[in-house]
Amino acid sequence: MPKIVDLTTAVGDLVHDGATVALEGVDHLVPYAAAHELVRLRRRRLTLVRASSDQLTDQLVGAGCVDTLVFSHAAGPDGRPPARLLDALGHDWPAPLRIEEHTHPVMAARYAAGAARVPFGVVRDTGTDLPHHTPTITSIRCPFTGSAVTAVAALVPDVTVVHAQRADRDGNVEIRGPVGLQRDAVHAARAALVTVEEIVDALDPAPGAVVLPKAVVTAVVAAPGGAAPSRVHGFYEPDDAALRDWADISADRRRFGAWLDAMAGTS
Amino acid sequence: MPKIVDLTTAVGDLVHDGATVALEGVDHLVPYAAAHELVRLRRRRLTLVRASSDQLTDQLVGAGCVDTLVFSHAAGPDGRPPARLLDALGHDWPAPLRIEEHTHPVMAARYAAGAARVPFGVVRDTGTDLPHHTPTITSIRCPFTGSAVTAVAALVPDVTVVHAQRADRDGNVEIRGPVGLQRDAVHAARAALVTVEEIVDALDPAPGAVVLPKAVVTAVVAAPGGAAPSRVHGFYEPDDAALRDWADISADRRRFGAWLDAMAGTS
Amino acid sequence: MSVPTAEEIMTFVAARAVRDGQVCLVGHGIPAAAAHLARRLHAPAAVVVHESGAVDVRLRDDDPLTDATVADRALTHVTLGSLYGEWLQAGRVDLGFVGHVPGAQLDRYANIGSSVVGEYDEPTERLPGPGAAAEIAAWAGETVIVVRHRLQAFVEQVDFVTAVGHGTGPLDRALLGLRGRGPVRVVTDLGVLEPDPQTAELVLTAVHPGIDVEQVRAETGWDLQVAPDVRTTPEPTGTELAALRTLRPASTEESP
Amino acid sequence: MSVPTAEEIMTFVAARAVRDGQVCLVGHGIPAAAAHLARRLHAPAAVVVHESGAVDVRLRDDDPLTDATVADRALTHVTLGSLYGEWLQAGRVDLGFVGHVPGAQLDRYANIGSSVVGEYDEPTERLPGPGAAAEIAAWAGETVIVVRHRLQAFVEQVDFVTAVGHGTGPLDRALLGLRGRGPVRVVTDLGVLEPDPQTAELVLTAVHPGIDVEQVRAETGWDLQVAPDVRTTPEPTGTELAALRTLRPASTEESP
Repeated sequence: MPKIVDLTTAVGDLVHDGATVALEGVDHLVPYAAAHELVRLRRRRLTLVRASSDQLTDQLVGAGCVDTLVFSHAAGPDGRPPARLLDALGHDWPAPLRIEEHTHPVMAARYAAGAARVPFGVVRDTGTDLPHHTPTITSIRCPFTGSAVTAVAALVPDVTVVHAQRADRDGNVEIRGPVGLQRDAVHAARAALVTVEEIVDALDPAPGAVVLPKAVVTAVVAAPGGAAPSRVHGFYEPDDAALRDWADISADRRRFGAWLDAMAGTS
Repeated sequence: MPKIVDLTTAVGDLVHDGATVALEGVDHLVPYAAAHELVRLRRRRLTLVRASSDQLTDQLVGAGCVDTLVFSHAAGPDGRPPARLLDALGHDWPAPLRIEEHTHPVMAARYAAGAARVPFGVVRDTGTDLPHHTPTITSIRCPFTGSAVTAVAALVPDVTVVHAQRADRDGNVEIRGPVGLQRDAVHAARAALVTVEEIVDALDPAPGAVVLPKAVVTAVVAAPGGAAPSRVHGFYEPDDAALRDWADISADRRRFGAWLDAMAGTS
Repeated sequence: MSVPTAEEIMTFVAARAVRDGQVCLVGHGIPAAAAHLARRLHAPAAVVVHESGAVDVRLRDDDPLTDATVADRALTHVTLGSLYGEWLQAGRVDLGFVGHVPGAQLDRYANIGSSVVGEYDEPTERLPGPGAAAEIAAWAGETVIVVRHRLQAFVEQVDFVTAVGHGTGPLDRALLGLRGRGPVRVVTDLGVLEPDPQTAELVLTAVHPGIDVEQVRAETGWDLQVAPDVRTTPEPTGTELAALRTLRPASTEESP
Repeated sequence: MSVPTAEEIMTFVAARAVRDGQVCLVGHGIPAAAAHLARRLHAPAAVVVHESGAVDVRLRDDDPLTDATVADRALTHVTLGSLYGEWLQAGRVDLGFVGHVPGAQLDRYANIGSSVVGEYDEPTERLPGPGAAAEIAAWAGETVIVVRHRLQAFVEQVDFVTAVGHGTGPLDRALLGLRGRGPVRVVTDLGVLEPDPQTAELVLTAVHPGIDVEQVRAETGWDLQVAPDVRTTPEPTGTELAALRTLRPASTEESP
């Protein structure tokens, strides 16, 4: 596959039914365009990994794409879990949803272990009840000190999808501003799809920018505006009204159905 | 202690006899000025951590500062272990030297575990014979997959010493060019001493530069030329002749003694 | 200038918890506003680290607090792996904030339940989940919790421990191997609670202007102890309020 | 133009091992020169990653190979933790080079002993140690070893296994859980050795110009097998030599 492709080709070729797909980005660089392509292509039985699960997660869950959600926080702008997610959890609509709940730092440690291709990573035990309910985290002993620590299973997505400001024609990618979990999620994955605001002849990275070399990027898609309604540092600010309005669409199965029909019609 | 101090104060206050001291930097940003201050202050019984052990290690070992060396490669410009190191290992001169030998990646993993304050880190087993001879590395089982992996003990130096291009007056530090193990070694340490080429009012980091925030830096010392004869990207190139000439000084206890007397006389 | 909102009072009280020079880890909303307000008022050398990975954010005097200004004024950005590992877990955060989570429970020992109400597998209410609250409460030098004071939320004992505050008493943090002092202050829209030094139980130490102690008791699901010297939160001065409103011109639109 | 030195011949032979598009991990000396020479001659899309952490270094046509040009022409720099974890151990390096270590041993199964000669605790010779050789040999897709061919170094079996090549035969890498093909080529100042596909034992497949097979046998400490179609290394053309000497104008000063 050439590095620079269109969105339908990239999502279609890289994300198969049943795959483990990470879509990362919190408030900034949220890969909405790629997520909507998953909806249009009717991907099913995905394990969706999204630490900060927001409207994007809500849309994929409501559309029936997801059977397992791996997350560490799930909330819309009002601070509450979004309605499609609650409907799936509470009423199996449109399908039952299994969850795997971690903390943000555990998600980061799972990606880091995946990125280094070791089977697990180590964090310190905080006393939270979460490990009693999640099979990918457990207590072990340090072989040197004998102290108890928490082992977390490596997370290796089949595909990680992120959005970035720009890529060059070889497929090297630049992320400016907060980089979140995206760098580690890309390194952890078997394949990485990056949508970008623009493709340029040569990168001219800003101080502090993170560069993802082409060797860790499978496909690049030019998708200007592809993170709206979230923000893209240096390109656009969040569309707060659109983010708030989602609550009304999500609150109602019928209104959500209309959104879904409209989404499918735009392919 | 104020952040910006003179070299004698910084080294004198931060590095005590018997301490574990990491001095990192390979070819680039090697903290020679700080190392020579350790010699002048006659520090003793140090555990010296220096992954790529070169002339700097040779000087500290020859001067009798070190009783344990933690390293992953030890060679001068000719590719062979330097003479003062061999004299200590082979003839206990000027004192016996204990070694702890790892690979570069294991050193990096030990620093990373130290930086996160977990008691150990995990790497994959390469089949090397080294773990049979070193107590800080051992084999364990992954609690999820049952596979054998290698656990490496966290490395938390009492002090890490590095050299950098510049700091601002608050003690934030910028490293340009290759950053090696320095960033992780600073984060891993209980205290960090950074010598710099210059102190400026405000940093203006280059793209790709690494910034060490003041919160991870204990003391900054203005030491222009403080990494010579190694190189400092953007400031000076290596002094190849001086690096080669070291072999002649090191080869002979008497010549080394003269070097040591001259060094002590410059305090 | 109009009178301060409840959210603004909470922001001032939270800001007063910031001491000069501290490394503060903040998320969106009141915690971020409190830390930056503290830098403008009494703690100019506080190092503000955002949960986005923006390290040492120094807003200029006329900067509003937005994602864009935070990103632009950061000394550097780090990955979340570095933020949580090398900063928070490593003990480099002096003061961590845990922000308000709608529906979350807080109990008399300042433990937080933000995953579920009820049984984990059959919850009566599904909540947003932990974020980094467990690690902030575990590893920061001290923690300030910002939360709306409602009877439903202030429970005798959380149904599910998402984040350990003081466990079941004063020895638990040490037994669990946790670092620092844990929650030292709970800032609500009614007042301030602090753990009793002997028992670690939360005690009411201040009420906000216009609130009386009985109102606070009525919204607390355990037999709330009241400090003998319970204070009334001082009103912000006009200068203080102006400083906050430069930071958060639109804050009155949002719920605390 | 003067005739190529032994080091230059080794550099050309090592460069020919680089295929276009491969991610190559290189250290100082012949490996770095070989990878950048390959980019100029036949593999312009090779991604050269230096052990300093400089990723995707694209020297310009008239750049010499120096630490300064490598740093300036890197797409980005990564920490060594990232380089060894996320690149090498994670399997993102297609071709790794192990450079010459004076005094180090290499055995008939391409295992490397660069820590000691003799017993570990009472060595007859202390060598420099591993660097990253163990991980390069374990995790790169394939490995090229560059080494001077001397009887003392080419031993039946290494005294100490610093880095596993093919262990004790063709199944060992899989049994140990190692990735990739391991050492596929050993480039010496006398010729080229490659593992037999059946036995994994190193076999002489080429001799350099002016070297005969008996010279190579005389410097090899085991009964060296010679490929039936043993070749003579082609001399570099004038253009090739000019390209190398632009990269390494001073290379004749250094020992291979």
